[in-house]
Amino acid sequence: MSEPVRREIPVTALKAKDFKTDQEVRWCPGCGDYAILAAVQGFMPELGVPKEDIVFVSGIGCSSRFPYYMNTYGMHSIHGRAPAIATGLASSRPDLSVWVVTGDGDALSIGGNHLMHALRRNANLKILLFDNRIYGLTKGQYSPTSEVGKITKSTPMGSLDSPFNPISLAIGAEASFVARTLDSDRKHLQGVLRAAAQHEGTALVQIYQNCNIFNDGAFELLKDADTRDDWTIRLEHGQPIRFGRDDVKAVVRDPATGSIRVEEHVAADDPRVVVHDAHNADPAYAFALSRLSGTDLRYTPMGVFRSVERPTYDRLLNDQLDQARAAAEPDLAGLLAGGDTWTVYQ
Amino acid sequence: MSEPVRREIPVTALKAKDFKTDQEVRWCPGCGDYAILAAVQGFMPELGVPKEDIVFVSGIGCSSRFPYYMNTYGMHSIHGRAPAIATGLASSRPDLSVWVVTGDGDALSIGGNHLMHALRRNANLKILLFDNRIYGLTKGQYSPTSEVGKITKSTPMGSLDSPFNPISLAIGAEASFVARTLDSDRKHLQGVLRAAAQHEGTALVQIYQNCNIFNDGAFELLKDADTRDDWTIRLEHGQPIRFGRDDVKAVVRDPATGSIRVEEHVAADDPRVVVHDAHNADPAYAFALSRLSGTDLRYTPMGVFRSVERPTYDRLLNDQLDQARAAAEPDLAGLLAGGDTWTVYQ
Amino acid sequence: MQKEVKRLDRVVIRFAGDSGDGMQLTGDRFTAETASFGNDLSTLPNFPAEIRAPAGTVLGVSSFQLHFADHDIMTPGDAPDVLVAMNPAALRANQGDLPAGATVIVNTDEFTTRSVAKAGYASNPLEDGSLSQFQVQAVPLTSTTVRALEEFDISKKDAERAKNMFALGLLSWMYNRTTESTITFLQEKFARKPEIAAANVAAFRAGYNYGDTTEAFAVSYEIAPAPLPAGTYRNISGNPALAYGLIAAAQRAGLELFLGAYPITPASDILHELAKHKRFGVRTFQAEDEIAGIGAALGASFGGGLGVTTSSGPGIALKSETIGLAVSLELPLVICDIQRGGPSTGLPTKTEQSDLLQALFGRNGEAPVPVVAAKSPSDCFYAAMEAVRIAVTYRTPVFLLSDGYLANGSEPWQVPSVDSLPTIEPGFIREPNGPDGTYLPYLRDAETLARPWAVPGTPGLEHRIGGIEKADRTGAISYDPDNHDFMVRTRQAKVDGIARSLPPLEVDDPTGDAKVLVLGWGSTYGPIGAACRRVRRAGLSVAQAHLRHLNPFPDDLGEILRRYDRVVVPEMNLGQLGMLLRAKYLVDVIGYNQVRGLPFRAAELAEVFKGVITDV
Amino acid sequence: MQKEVKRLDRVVIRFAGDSGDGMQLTGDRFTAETASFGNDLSTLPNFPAEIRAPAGTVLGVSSFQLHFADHDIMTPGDAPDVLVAMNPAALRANQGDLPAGATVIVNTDEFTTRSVAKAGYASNPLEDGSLSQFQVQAVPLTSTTVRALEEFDISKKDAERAKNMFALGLLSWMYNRTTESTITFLQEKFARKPEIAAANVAAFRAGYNYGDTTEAFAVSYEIAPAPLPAGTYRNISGNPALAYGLIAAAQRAGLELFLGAYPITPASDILHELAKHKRFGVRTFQAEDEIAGIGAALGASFGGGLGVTTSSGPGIALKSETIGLAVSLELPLVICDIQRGGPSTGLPTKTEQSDLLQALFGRNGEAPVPVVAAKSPSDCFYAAMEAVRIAVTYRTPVFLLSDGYLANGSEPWQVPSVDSLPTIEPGFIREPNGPDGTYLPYLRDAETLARPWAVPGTPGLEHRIGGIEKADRTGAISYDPDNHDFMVRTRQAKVDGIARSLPPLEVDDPTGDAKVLVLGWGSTYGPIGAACRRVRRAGLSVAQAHLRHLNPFPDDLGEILRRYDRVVVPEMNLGQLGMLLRAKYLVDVIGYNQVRGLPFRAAELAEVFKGVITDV
Ligand SMILES: Cc1ncc(C[n+]2csc(CCOP(=O)(O)OP(=O)(O)O)c2C)c(N)n1
Ligand SMILES: Cc1ncc(C[n+]2csc(CCOP(=O)(O)OP(=O)(O)O)c2C)c(N)n1
Ligand code: SF4
Ligand code: SF4
Ligand SMILES: [Mg+2]
Ligand SMILES: [Mg+2]
Repeated sequence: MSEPVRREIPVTALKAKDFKTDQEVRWCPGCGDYAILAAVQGFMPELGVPKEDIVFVSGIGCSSRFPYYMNTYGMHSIHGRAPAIATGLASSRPDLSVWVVTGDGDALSIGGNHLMHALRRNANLKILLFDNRIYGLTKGQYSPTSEVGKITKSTPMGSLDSPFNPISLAIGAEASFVARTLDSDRKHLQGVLRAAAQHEGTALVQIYQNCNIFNDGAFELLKDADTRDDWTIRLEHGQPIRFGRDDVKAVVRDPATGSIRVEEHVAADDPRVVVHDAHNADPAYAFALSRLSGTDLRYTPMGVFRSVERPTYDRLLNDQLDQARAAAEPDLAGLLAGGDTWTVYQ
Repeated sequence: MSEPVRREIPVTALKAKDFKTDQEVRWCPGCGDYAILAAVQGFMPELGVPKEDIVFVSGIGCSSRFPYYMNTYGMHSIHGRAPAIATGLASSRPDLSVWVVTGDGDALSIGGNHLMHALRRNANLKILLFDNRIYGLTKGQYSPTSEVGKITKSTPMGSLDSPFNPISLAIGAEASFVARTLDSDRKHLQGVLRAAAQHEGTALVQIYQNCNIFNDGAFELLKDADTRDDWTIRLEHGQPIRFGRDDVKAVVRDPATGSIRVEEHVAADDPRVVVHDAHNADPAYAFALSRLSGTDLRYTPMGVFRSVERPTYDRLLNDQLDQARAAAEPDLAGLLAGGDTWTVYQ
Repeated sequence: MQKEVKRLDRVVIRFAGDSGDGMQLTGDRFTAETASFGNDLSTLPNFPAEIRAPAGTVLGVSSFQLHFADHDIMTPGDAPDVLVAMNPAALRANQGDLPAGATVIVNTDEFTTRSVAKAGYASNPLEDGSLSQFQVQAVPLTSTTVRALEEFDISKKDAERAKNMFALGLLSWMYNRTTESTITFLQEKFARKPEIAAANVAAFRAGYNYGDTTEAFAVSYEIAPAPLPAGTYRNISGNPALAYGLIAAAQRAGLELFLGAYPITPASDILHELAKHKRFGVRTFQAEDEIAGIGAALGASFGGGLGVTTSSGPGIALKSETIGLAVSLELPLVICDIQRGGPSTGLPTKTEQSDLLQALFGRNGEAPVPVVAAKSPSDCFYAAMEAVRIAVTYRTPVFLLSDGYLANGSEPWQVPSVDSLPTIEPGFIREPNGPDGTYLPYLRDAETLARPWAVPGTPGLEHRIGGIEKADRTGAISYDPDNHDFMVRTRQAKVDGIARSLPPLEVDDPTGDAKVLVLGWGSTYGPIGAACRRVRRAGLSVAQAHLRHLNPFPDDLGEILRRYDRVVVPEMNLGQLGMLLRAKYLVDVIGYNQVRGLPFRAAELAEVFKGVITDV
Repeated sequence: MQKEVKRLDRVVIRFAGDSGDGMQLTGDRFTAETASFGNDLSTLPNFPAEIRAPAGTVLGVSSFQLHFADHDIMTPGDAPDVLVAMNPAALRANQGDLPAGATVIVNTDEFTTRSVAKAGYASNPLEDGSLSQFQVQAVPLTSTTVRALEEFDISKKDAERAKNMFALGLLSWMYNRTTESTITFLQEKFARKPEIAAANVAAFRAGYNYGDTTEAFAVSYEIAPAPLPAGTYRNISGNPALAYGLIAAAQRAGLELFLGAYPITPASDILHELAKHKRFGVRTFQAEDEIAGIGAALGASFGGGLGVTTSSGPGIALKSETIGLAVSLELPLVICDIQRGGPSTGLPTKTEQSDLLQALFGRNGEAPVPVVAAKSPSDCFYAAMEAVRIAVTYRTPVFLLSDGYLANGSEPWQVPSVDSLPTIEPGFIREPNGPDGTYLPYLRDAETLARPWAVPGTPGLEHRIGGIEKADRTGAISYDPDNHDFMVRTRQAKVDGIARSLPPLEVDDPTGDAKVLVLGWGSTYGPIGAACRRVRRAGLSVAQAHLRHLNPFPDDLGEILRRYDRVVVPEMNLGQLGMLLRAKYLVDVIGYNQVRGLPFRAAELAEVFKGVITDV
């Protein structure tokens, strides 16, 4: 393994612009990816990690061009495989900060299996899933997050298959950290990035992202000043889940069935109001939260659904190496001559 | 499409032995697969479908040899791909009864993505997942359902990654039918097969199966007469979930947190006891049930976790074909000469 | 003002502008007008990989080239006679392709200092004399259009957008095209926005009149219709032609088509096209990935359908393992590879022929798969039918190779009558074929070596198949060494035997005295053919042959190769067909290879051929 | 009783029994005894695909063949001189391989009417005279063992199980093997069950004594040690040798090895072996599938590790797309393909060489990958080191081909001293290499054309790479036609240039007058070599050469091929190397091909070679 010379400049001196590259950004004008890029570049200095210790790995898709625009190490790999590639990198180089950028097609269609396994494995990866509910790069086919009945080039009579709820799916796959945020809400986005970065293990961040060419306005309900407060459920750990204008709406638990749902006009002291617990060991809680919203986005929880501690794959793996080394020094000659040997003399 | 001549013999006359083939069964003596095979062959006549309309498709693994032993149409395909192949078959031939046989490696490791997508798509497939928590055919490496720390040939210092809970995973993937049963409990197994067969859509049945060569006794806790009643939670729709000797244990809901858990010595009339509702539209309920057991099998729910109605992919697809045909007859000449044409005269 | 009309025999026009300028649409419309006028034609679109590359940059330039003539032509033309440049970047990106004397129509409105700089020019090319070898027609396209649309109640942006229709009108005047079809088209396209429709029609007309009235445009041109065989024609590009070929073949076989596909450039349009034709019993399944796409198609074939999967290079690589399964199962399956620049993600929007060896060898074990290639956009139709014939008759997966150039390029196609299309016999088996009423799924047809196809639902023929080696006849699992050797050779013999069903290879050797044969495959047909014509016009003899079948080769190929002193094999790869020919026939073929993501230029090929001929 | 001792120069013994009879262990022990005695040897295990195939059936038979000699030998032997058959099925499955006069030691206890029938015999072969051409030694192995163990406190089943040790004891007596190592081995193996250990030792001794005292065994044999070069030896099979080679190469390069793999027969044991050696900085990652396995390995290489992935045919097919990415990224990566019978699932436990063309061409686009093959079990060590050298030096994925026969077969290996192993220089770049302190990730080394390897964590060298075509030097995305052509040719030139680092091909032509060259690759080395010896012993001349490098070929190969009147290329496929040679050198090589899932028999090859030689 290389032992690179550490750079002298103090890391704190980094600015957002240090993370820009000389590459012309090639998304469509108005694409939500721009906002995410700016938010991520703005957040990076806070990470407190030297640029050279950061790696962005992506698959293929509009979103997956992301690494070209980050002045860190980066790999624009192949469709769906970024979580696998990043797992190899992160588990052999636990000193790095490894980020994956992917899309709803990249992560959930062709790459679904790698994502799922990355989540259960829990290597130290931060996965940013740009969910525009469409295949952007290939010009507008429906994706595994598109709503049923979606009319696209490949589904002229409407799509037939129920979409995934990426949050539910991730929780079902034993994810230790799952969050959702929005391209246009820079502050919220950066807050979620912060939480993800602090989490040790695989963090999945679903970012609703507008594709203004092929699926424009998909998340308008959560963006439009007239509607967003009515439909966005902000999750904050330790806080009662209240929202809407004047916080009149709340997520309440039905004491009879135990299920949770949204109610309007909930009294301030209603004991049924759920207090958000992102650290709840039982994933059933976060799962229930994830079911509050359907594809119509009505009542969409935003923020960190779940963040629990679990040993990370990279750490466990490197511990085994240390343990093995502690038991005995590597001895190549001994290895080669191991087992039954015999000697032939001249 | 072929229009085969229908057979004259009444279907009801079929016996278990009609489903046996002349192939020598080649599992290790004592393997749990034998019991499953017998149970399936015993169940088939009940299905009320002529043999020639039944297809078994499998991947690769010990379990995936299953089709050779069923005197129906069958395909022993390649590792992990059976759900995809079966989807093509089921959605182009909705008249058939299509069954998938797979293993924990086949379905959840290499084939995880196809499984997940089959579940959300909901074509009319019955997927039998023989879960022995090990790779049998390749001689004993750990699988995605093996408990953490498992020592196998590929993990001499113990496995590192948290396993999937296949029931949780399936529910996270929008499954419309999910159940669990046990190789050695023929009656229960057949009951679950019955429910799966009756379900329209993709049904996932996890079958705990003993691999007596590489993971012997993995499910002993649920089989041993001394322990099984203590640890098995039988799920029956509409019934309070009580179990244990004299039904003293029960699954209760904590009115404060809404979460469910097992309690011992629960009074017969305790209102906190959960009444099983497999048809609950909210998957959060079935998900919570799936979390009652960990890999140690203590308090393992068995039976149908979830069974809800949802349009099936094959039906929707064929409806679109009908709709298109109803709008206009197929006209090949018209298709070829469609769009702008011009004529050149002699 | 009475203007001069000049006759020409052929013209190559290239429309170029920003991705957002609607150049593809403009080109399509000009093509439609030209087609209905009766010229022979050939087109070549060219667009950036980005959905909307940054406006005003060279990378964002999208272009459409059209070659049309009063005689039959084979390529979209090496170099444009006329370039329409909607902005400085479009000029800069295409300038290098222009021969001296070419006409350049530039939209002067866009030549601001900023735009000129953004395109990477140091100074304004309209002013610095750098275009002196061209005939520059400076037209303020944007402002003239906006002025022409003043009375319409549309936004300035919409008015500016109509400048492509203005340009189209101008060119329509220049080349005496008919205008009705474009007017109808615009009215239909914008049926829901009548104001926009009217504005676009007005812009189109304004452009036409601009040509008619402006002094700068002193001459218009007439290109007489080409004397094509009588019949009904349409213009068609390769992807829809391929889709139609599949549908037609399925219909003529009485099979329902099942497409399992995952979107990928440049193959996605086949999925899009087939998705429209459900009434033909076509099921399209957008799978979670390429492996599921081919898997589902194979499942459908097992069920008695016609399984098809479409992709491009990287997706085909993913299908490798399942193709091997299909070889072992011996079920019909058509695998369409619309090739693009490789390796890896490569050049997704560019053309290349570099998947031939992948098609032949890209899977484990001895797993022979027949390979068929299309040679022109409309030929994709017939190539698809041939692929289906082989797949169904021989119960085998078949590769159908097309490429980015064929996929997007277009040419007139004489629409065949349905009755003239061959029928295909699936020959499902319905009765036991073995002793004592048993079914032997691997009992072969003596002539084709095909195994029977027994479909679920057929009583008495229940059977199991799989990817483990199977015993001859019974299909039961067999580890027997001799059986394995036999089955490996039998599968090979089955594929080799397809050659017996092929017509002799056509060799075009008009003078009969050629010493040099040019042999190609796939989309190089046009440029090679055009180059051979040039060579012949120069008084030299050259023979041309083109392979539809890459595996197996036609039986007479070896004999044909040996007839010539030299065999030249031009390919858009590093010599893949060349390798196969050398290996099989031990003939020292001469490869001419370019891997530039673009079709060959006929002129360049002609020079190469001449070089070889004079060298003999 | 003083018994006769006969000298032999070589013997081939085959142990055969039910899968549960412990034949592999028995064979391993006999091999260990033989190795430590100093004979040269070669082994060939053979087992059913099932984990535990049905007891007593021919399908369930597992066998182990050992060839040992007082001189150096090259194969496990064509046919056994001695067969130990633990039951009727074992006899039936192997009988056909026996030459007349062979010795057959049968376990008579198992020849019950039922077992005889189950094995598929119509009548008891011990009684119906059908074994008359063999020397049958009928021994009631089971009952004698049980009787010998009466005093032990173990179950009847355990006692019966020890019959393999009885058989081993008997054979050890017959061939005057040393017994200590087996006794020590048994004591260690059953350390936790001392009673079982003692019983097995007792059974082993009882077998030895049985030979010593029973009249039927009148003769024992002595095979003198082979005069091998001085040194320390161990017996090794291909998979561990390959694993050691990777570890050694990583150590000699100062790199940490990362294996990303998914289990598959016959490659899994490399994963198992490497998993044991974490102290060497070896990380093993059992991935969710083959694609993740290679992806993770590539990720590790990007991080400055030595990425390795192991699989067999079907798994390699799945890796195709990612191999293409590795070609484009130009990062070191070793892809080990332990070939098995194909196509598709094929014959998982059998050997074959049919993935050569997949290794060369199994991915989209022009994506050249160097290919290295091992020729014998111990050679897997050196082949692995060579693969790593190429991967690291040239920054490229490299194929390392082994097969089922090498993986499981074994032979003595002279353990090399660590210092004698070559070192490998990863040459990480640590400073900017471009103008103004920039980093040019595709600026190439003038000699190797390798690009620099800048590892995350190195300040100032931050850069981005990907699978889209890259501009020369800068690595930025480029759609430029000429750049693409250049890069395609450069990647090819880089791989071709590896030939400059290769030693001349060794040709073994002892008399110097051979007219026929036999050229092979991979695991056919042993049988071809043995066959050539036979040919020479018969007084004919033949030259032999064997390729370690299949891509690129050594520079002198063409010249060597042309030196001979005939070139014979034996392969366990339908002629894959043959095709490559014909294509590249236009030499009409003669293929000798078998696809039986088994290694060639030397005798058969010798006849083929003689035929060609006398035909010249
Ligand atoms: C193996 C392979 N299959 C298909 C493609 C084509 N392809 C590229 S991106 C993409 C989907 C993009 O959708 P998404 O991941 O949602 O990203 P977006 O463009 O919307 O950001 C597809 C199908 C490919 N590049 N490689
Ligand atoms: C592409 C491919 N990769 C790997 C294998 C090897 N393989 C066969 S079965 C199997 C796993 C078997 O485990 P599981 O699915 O749990 O089935 P079981 O044998 O336990 O019933 C593996 C890794 C294969 N046949 N094909
Ligand atoms: S196609 Fe959509 S996702 Fe892609 S760059 Fe354009 S706007 Fe963004
Ligand atoms: S290895 Fe295990 S799962 Fe496979 S047949 Fe044997 S007992 Fe059954
Ligand atoms: Mg998307
Ligand atoms: Mg298993």
